[in-house]
Amino acid sequence: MNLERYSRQTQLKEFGLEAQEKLSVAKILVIGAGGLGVPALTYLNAMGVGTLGIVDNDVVSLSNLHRQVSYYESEVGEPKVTSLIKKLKVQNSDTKLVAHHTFLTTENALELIAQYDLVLDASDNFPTRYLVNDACVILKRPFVYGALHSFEGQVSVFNYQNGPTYRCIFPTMPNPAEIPNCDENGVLGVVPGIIGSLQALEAVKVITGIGEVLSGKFLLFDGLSQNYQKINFKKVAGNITITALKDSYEFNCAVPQASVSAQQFAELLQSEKIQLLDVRTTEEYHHYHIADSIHIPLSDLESNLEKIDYSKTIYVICQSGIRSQKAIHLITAIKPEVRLVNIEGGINKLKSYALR
Amino acid sequence: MNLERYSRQTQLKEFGLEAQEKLSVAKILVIGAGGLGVPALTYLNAMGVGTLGIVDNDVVSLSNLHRQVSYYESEVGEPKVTSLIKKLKVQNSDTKLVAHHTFLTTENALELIAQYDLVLDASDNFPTRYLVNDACVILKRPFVYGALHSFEGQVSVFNYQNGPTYRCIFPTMPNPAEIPNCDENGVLGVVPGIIGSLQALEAVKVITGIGEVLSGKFLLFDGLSQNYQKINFKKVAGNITITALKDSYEFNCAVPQASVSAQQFAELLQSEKIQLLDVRTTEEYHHYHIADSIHIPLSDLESNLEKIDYSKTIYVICQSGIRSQKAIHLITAIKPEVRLVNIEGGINKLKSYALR
Amino acid sequence: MKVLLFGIAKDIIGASEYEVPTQPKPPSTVKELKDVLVVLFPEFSKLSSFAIAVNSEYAGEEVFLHLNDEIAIIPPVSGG
Amino acid sequence: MKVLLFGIAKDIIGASEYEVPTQPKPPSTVKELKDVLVVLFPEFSKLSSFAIAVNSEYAGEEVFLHLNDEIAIIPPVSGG
Repeated sequence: MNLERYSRQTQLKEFGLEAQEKLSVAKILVIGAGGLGVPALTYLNAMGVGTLGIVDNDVVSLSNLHRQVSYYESEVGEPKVTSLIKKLKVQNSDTKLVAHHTFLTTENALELIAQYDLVLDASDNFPTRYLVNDACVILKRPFVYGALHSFEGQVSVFNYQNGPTYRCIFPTMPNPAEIPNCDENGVLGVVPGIIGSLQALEAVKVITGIGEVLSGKFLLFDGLSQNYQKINFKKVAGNITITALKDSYEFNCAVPQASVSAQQFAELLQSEKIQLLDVRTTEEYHHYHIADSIHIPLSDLESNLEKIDYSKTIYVICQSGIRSQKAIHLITAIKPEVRLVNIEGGINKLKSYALR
Repeated sequence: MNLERYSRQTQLKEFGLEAQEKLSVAKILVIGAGGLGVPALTYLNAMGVGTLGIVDNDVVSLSNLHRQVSYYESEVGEPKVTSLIKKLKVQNSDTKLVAHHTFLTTENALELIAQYDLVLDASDNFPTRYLVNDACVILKRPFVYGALHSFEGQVSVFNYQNGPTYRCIFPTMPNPAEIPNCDENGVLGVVPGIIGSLQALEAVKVITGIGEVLSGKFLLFDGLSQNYQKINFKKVAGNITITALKDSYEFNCAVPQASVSAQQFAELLQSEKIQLLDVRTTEEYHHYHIADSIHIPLSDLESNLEKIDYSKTIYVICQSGIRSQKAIHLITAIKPEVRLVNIEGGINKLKSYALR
Repeated sequence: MKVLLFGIAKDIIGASEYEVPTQPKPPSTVKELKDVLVVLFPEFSKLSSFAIAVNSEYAGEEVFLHLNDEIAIIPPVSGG
Repeated sequence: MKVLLFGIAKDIIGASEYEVPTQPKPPSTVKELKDVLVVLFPEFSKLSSFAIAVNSEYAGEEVFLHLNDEIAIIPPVSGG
């Protein structure tokens, strides 16, 4: 361990060489190398955590760059883990960096997590979050939770010293239709920077024993107002007696739902006459819409199902691709045999292609 | 402007293309490319701020790397501005990046700041902070303040729409002896990541008009407990009528105080018999000390001045180099003619050389 | 009776704070508050899982409410 | 009378919270509180510039104190 390198933090009375030593032998697994994972890994690496594992199987895309700040324009299309490890290595050559080029699954979760002291959940979907929780409970590993929505963030440390878990505050996974998921909802670029850094801070506190760990406390951050709320919550005994993973944690992301990219759709529009259902509000529709589309706002869909021709494929669009998925769930529930296709990213993405 | 790149934030109702457009024409000047400047610049660049100026004249040092996460080991010794701009450019080639290879001074402050819409104060010393404040008040520029101490941080937006300023909460610059300064006090590596990101968030809010700007509110962050306090404070009329800078904002950083690096001192120790004054606590002294040193804890110094031989040079040491500076100030005030030499970084740094 | 809204709850109501009607009578438990919200904002009925905090404490459905309580509605969020 | 300590004030007192003695009598103004601190912790006399907040409001020396007030001592910090 190079002492000068860490001298600005080892000189802190509450930290010292002892805490630095603990970091240097710690093994932390970060699930996800996206908006939260990038700052969390970057700071854990800089501060001297000995071993960092990264679980991710995604590639860099252009729309990641506004918040996933370690990736370069030239790396669009490259695996995130590869690209991130390159930078972490030159920043701190002492860290043992372990690439896990996979998503977390029921097959690999226990084996992967068992190799680490602590898990930092930087994933972007509910199935993974519930899987991380259950695997950490089974293996008795603390995990630092962080999650985002628009301008907001949530942080807590779960399963720390037999403390409460994710299921003690959110007992069951929400249904596909109720909450935006799968990286579909937007987020202001800097919010993951704040939340991911707060996760790195809590990870360091758990490993070194300094300060007061955010266990049994759920932090709510609102960036628009910079309001911070800390909610106290208690352990629900049944949640820490899990002994096996569930068979499946999947939901709509994995459910095969036909979709086309906005670009493919733009090309389709040129060549074919298609049935397009627009489920946005009347206001949004009047502002801009595609000619010959059927307009039924999502809120009125159930009472207007007769406006659609079920003998033909139905392309469904909204502003950003979330409500259109909900519309597809709704129609599928009533008419399971109909062919429905979601337009990814909706009008926003379509416009970005058109305006380029 | 590439719309897909920013689609995850433009799809936010409160943000939209309008806010993105405002960012793309904004000019922000960041003072300091250190712990706060690195994350602030990185996120402002990723989110699409059109023009970013960077004022810094420092080079990367090894003890920066635990918190200044954009710098690589191989770049120790390189100018920070050069090294940082390299990474910002490949992350977002659309940003106009302007290098100002200088420290902010009374000579250049007004001219530099006048070229920008907003200033982000990421400096690390009081003279610069008061200079930034006064220059921004004179030029009617809002500035986003952030500052650190150990595990703590402070954030506020000053001089926003005729609102309160830095001097409305801290009217006058503290004296040299009272507050650690000049990057001498330690900081946990991730704390600047949190505070610098919060500064970037506030800068975006000021530029785009979204949310509620942290003006007239002073945020106190304590990382050890994750406690957040927001203090309301009011404008003091006299503080916004400044029309000219003061002649000088200098203090102890600039006051010539003799010092040797720990490395130089280690070599001296080998070759010469020197008078060494150790001002640490008795506990620290017993834990580890250099043979033949005079031990007087800083708190007892005034009543034990007779233990020192004033005919010889006095080398002063403490744990990290802060208390030794205070001891030098104290002795100089009483015995102005004596030759005193500070050992930079104290025992911590000395040990890091010895143990390498 | 002021309610702070987070996540999708903020999107449903369209504001970050909401003043719960106390006429003819304010909700007396967390359960009653949930029922009021569902009546006034039917989209709440689709949320199977959200937490409620009263005065910064997680609150089950049986917890009693008072006029000056600070209530927060906290749906899970998944973004990363 | 609880005081939250930040920055160098925390270092001087050696804790992040401090219970101000209220016997024989509690300080009745911010000025009196400052005087008490200087007597108990002489290093405070060297701080020329620090802010005090009472119930999350910046408070001048003339502001009156009550036993249940939440007081914070906020020295300037300079690190970056």
